[in-house]
Amino acid sequence: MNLKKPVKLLDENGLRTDGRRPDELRPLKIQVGLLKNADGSAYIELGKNKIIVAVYGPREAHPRHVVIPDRAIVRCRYHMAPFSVDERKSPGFSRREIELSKVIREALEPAIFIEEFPRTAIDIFIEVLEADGGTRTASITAASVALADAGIPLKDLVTATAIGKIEGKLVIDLNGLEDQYGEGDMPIAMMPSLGQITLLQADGRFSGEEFEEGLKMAINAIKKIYRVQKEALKRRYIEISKEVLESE
Amino acid sequence: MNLKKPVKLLDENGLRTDGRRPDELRPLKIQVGLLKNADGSAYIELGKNKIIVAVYGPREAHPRHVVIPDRAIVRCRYHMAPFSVDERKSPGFSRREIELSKVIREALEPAIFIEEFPRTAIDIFIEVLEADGGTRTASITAASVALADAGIPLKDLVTATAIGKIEGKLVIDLNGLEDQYGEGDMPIAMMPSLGQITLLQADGRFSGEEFEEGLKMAINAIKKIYRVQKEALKRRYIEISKEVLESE
Amino acid sequence: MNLKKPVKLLDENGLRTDGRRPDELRPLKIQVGLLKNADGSAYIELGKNKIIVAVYGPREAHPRHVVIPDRAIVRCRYHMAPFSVDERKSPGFSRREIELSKVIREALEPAIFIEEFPRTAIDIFIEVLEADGGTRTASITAASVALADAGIPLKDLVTATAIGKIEGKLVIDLNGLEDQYGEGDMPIAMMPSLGQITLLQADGRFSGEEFEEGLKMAINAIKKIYRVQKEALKRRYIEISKEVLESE
Amino acid sequence: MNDKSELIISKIKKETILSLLRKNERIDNRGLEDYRKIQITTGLIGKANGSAIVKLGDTTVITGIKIQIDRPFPDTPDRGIQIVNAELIPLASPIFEPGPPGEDDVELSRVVDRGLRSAEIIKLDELVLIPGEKVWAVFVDIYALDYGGNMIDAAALASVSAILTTKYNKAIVENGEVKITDEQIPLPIGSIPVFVTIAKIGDKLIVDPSYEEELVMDARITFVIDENDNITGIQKGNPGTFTYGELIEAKNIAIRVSKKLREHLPPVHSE
Amino acid sequence: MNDKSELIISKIKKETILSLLRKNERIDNRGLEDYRKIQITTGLIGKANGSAIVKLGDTTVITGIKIQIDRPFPDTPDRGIQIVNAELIPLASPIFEPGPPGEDDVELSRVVDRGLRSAEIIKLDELVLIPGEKVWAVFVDIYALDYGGNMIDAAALASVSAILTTKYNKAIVENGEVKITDEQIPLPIGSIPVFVTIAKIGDKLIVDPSYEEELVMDARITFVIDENDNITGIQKGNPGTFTYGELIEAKNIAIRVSKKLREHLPPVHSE
Amino acid sequence: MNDKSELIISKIKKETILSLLRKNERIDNRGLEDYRKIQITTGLIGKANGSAIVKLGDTTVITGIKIQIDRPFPDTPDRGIQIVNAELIPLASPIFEPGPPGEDDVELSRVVDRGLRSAEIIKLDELVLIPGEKVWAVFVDIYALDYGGNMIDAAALASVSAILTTKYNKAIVENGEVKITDEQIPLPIGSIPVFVTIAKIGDKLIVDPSYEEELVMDARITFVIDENDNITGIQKGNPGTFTYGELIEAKNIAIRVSKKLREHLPPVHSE
Repeated sequence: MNLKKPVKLLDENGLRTDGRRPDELRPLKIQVGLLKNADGSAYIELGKNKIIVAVYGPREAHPRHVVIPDRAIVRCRYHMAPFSVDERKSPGFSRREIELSKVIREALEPAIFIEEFPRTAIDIFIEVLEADGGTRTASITAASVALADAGIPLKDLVTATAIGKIEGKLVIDLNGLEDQYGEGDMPIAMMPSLGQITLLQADGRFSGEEFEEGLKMAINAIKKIYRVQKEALKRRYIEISKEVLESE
Repeated sequence: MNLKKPVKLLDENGLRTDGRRPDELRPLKIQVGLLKNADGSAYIELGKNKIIVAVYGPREAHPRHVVIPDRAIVRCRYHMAPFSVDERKSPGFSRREIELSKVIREALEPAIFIEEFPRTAIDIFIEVLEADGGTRTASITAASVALADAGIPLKDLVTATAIGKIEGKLVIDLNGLEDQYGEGDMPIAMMPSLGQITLLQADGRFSGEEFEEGLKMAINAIKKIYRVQKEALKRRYIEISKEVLESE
Repeated sequence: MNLKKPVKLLDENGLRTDGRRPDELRPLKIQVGLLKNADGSAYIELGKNKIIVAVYGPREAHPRHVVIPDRAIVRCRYHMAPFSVDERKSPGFSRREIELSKVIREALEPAIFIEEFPRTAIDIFIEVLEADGGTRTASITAASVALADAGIPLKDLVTATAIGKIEGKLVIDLNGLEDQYGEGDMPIAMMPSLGQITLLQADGRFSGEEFEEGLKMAINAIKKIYRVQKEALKRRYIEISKEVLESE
Repeated sequence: MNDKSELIISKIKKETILSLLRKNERIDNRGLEDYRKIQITTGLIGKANGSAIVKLGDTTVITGIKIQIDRPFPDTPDRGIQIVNAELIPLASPIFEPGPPGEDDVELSRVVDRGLRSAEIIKLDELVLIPGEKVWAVFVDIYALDYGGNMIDAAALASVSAILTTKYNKAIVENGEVKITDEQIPLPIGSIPVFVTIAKIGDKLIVDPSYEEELVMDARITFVIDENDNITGIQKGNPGTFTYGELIEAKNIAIRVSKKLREHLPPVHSE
Repeated sequence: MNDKSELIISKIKKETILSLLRKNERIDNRGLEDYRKIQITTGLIGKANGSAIVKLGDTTVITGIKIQIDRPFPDTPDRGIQIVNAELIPLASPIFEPGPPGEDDVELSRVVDRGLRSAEIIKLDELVLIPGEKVWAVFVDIYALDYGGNMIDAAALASVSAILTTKYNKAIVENGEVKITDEQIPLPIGSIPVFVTIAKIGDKLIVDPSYEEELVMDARITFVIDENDNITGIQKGNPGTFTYGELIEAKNIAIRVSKKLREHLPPVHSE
Repeated sequence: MNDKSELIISKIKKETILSLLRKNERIDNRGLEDYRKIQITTGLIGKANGSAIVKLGDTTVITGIKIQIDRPFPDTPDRGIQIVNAELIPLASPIFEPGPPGEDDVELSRVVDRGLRSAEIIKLDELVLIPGEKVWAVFVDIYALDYGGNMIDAAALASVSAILTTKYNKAIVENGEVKITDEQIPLPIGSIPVFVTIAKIGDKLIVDPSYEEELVMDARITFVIDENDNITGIQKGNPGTFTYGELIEAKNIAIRVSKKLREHLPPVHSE
């Protein structure tokens, strides 16, 4: 945030270092159900980000003292592979990963009908294979799809992106360079159909007006991502249907 | 103990670096019941030492395997805040803190009627906010008051101080400088009315006679501290009585 | 393995740095039952290696979730004392010690009638007091004797040694120097009477023929070690018998 | 605070809180945008470079600052170091368990750290002695002493107050050698952030939730506000949600309330 | 994988596996010496110096390589550093538990490390920049993504493939200073090991056990084989046993099978 | 040894110990001030600079000493380093649990460390090679092998014996460079401490409690005594108490007994 910028983040045409317009998302690809062991899984590529998510559950919760009698517990483990970043990361959990595991869990839990699965655990495992800005929001986007793939009833998908501020201008979906040298970063997750925001963080500096405008931009972008999520799930259902038909 | 002394610890008038006589305690202040959540609490200032103690219990003991069928278990956690000492201390528990947690617990437990509270736990949490020599003894003095404040029946208060040796002479209640550059340190805790000594440690070098004389000096000083403890508890009871009366 | 050799490991007479022939074991001494608390124990000296093994069990297994309803669990903890090696080792468990604890356990477990002791634990504690090449195999040799001393019914003893390759030639029972500068190391454990191999590892480089020849050499050496194990146990039984007779 | 929701709050009390709120009233008679009583004591800890104890209603928290010379991080050779560490110790509440810092401690540390850092309250680029070699490291250690709700705001108040009143020995560099002088100087201060936490209970937004209110709240959101009404940090917490409208309202409340809260801070470079 | 034996495999399936094996058949129609379908993708991870995802039947594993300048170990001042770290993360299977690496992770790391090291696939003595001061450190990080049996061979295939396709920036030493250039070069490669794991079920030896086969196997043994049919590593696992004859047979199978397995590897210094 | 009190000792045995003590007799026929049989073997561990195995009745403990060059602690640039580490490993008793060192291990390490340090048995100021840069570090590692009571005295005997018989390679400093020579020299020895532990059972004070006596004792106290009958360390343990009179008596016993105990130590600079 406070470092000297090595480059201009917006060029004279208002385009970003990767050629995007301010309100343009990076290329996005979601693949559902690629893991065999997990009850649900998803793989997301957002720009250079590559993240895999597995969901297990609802399943027996242990150790016993974590069991909650009238609902499921949701657990989340966000981890970055050592080779996912520029400088090799130590394989253990950093404080950043511990915080993000918590906020991602809190962003997803509102979408889950946890009261339907008392005394069980729903485990969400996120492994970032390559990181380039926006891993927490891409993880949320992928994880809600994996939850759906696991057959867990959801109030809505959860869809996430980030608003950033570069060269004094609001942009959507910061990449790694923009995240590092920009003036602000505001990740947002929401249940798009319900209009409920489930995650909001920010650092950097935003005026009150920028905050309002940024939120609106994010909500627009989230609608686009939501479509990609739903299409990925549809492809998966067709795939499964075929398998079922073929096996008959 | 073995370091070169930067200063003379006793001046030509037999006074110490902080102006005290050899048998003189540092200014002592005890405040009881200042924490709302704890079942009992105490804050002690002894010279520059500032320590806060919370007592929880008797309460349900868990995990289960620690439960003792015919008495309460007493647990103690002595910790120094990173900013309490000259060089910032790492926030985790050092080996010193682990040992002191044990000896403080063993100094307090003899005063508690643990058989009256089978299958429960009594937890003593000590946080040293500023340290200047004698934190273990000040912690014991404060903790026994906090136990009383928690309404836990005690055989007696436990009162503690240290005998030191500087410039070949016995003194009471070492401060940090004397602790670092003195020739000996002997912390002592006792139940004053019962004449029972519950903690005794020493390092440095004492002759047999010095040991005997030091113990006597300590017992004298402990009587003075004992009065301060009782006065602090009395003030607290008056306070509570007032509150009760006012609320009626 | 890959380091420059400071010395020739085989001299012109085909003798090794410690004067041994290629197929010659180091001096071997096994002492049984020297520990009072352990249910079974053994001390082994193999060359400069000095290792002590204690066996506890079959005994109640806890925590509960490790219990297996139809057999005993076998646990093993191989540890090297900090002073056992040239450079002081940190006292905690290294990754090497964790792996060796596992392979040693898997080398011993096939010899134990674990089905006879459902819901119990058999604990094997190995402390290497001095190490000079071959501690894992010497540990296995000693541990199986300690298991027998504990009165645990065994299908056979487990006996172990290592084949090495120095100056292109196969030798038995590598010492520390040969281990460090040789071209290959292949530890082997077996139940000699049953002809069952329970541990096999290798690193370095062996041809297929060397592998076969090495295995044969190892099996020969293992027979010699097996005799020493049985003699040690016999001495212990005579000792116990005497004690029993004397106590009557 | 994962376990907080499990703690028993009597059904009657819960009902009381909710039905009062429907009338825009709170159980302790506060207005919806009122903070509880705030008491800030600075400079208590002689061995710390700065310190502050904050009482915010029934919540008490202490921050101590230690400053020492350290090697800069390799990727920021020309900046000092700021490290924030917060611990929710079991002394402060039966809901805090012994053991190494958990996710609540880590979140608290990181939220306070980011809020201070975005505002640049400590001008880290002025804390360099020899670039790439020696810089000042500022350790901000936060300990909960009594937990009565709204830890973030109390911790932030304590940390900002401690930073504003910190003194340390000036160092000078002569011929590539660092010399510590006797002169006591304050930290170089940039903009000063104020943290405002708002809880959502039903459809109401309230400022500075007490512990009882936290037990019934759906979600919370913290805004960090600077002197010019800019937002220099946000952290939403708890598995509840906000609508767009609620967020705009919360932001406006936070900016409004931040001005009153700011009055409690000690003057810059005071003792 | 300590717990694996505890996992339930239906009695019928177990019987099926065993009775098929008596006829030298396997439940998935493979021959006894057949590997499952192998699929290797290299170069997926842009921020890694090398990477490979291997699918071996239902097992998926990723290896990423990072290379950076480090200080050599004191006892090997004139050699680069090779560090292998494998993690069986709970994402990959319900039998892997969260928490720090356990003995299975450690065994896997060490077996792969030794197999690579004995073959000298990475010529560590060519990775020295300033002896005793600066060398290249090669980090080989292995993560299980989906566990369907025979982790060792899959992890080794991924690691070897990643190493063979690794590129890093050439560094030159001028006047005792290390300078990183823009030229991308491959790692210096020695001999290339192939890991072949054989399971013993009853009196049968089978190659590349699936997870179901692992649940009924008595013992497993891994041979590491180089281009010249030399053995550069062995690791026996599980509390089962082998006879002398079985080991000779297993060794012969491993050498035989290694040739076919080797064909799947990417060409040296490919991308 | 936290759990020790939970261990079952038969009621009859407990009664026997107590009723014998009333007659000033002990269950193993010792006098109240008698140590159990002591056997000290030094120099067993060839790779250690010093070592000693002590058998004290049914208690067996080993201490090994390693000496190596290290950087001094910043606050003591002109002193060598002494580090004592004791572990009550589960090999030695069913009451010792696996896992990282607990409070009993830590207390034992620290009590032995302080007792050695106060006596200055190792003259640390003579172990400096280059002040502030390089000093000798002496590692004293203590392992329980068989636990039969009175670990402190056994551990201290082993440690003192190992220190007194330690040899290490003399180093010389030439032009600011440290050179290790082949000459083997002993450690510089100051005064030699002896640890005497006394248990209180009922109103009796007994020396060197066995494990069974520990199970019924109320409290224990250890005195560290030097050659001139000075006390160089005290550690009271267990949640029992002593009166002033009992402490004076215990001190006198300790001084008396220390003389006999001292005779078991190896001569200074012996091998």
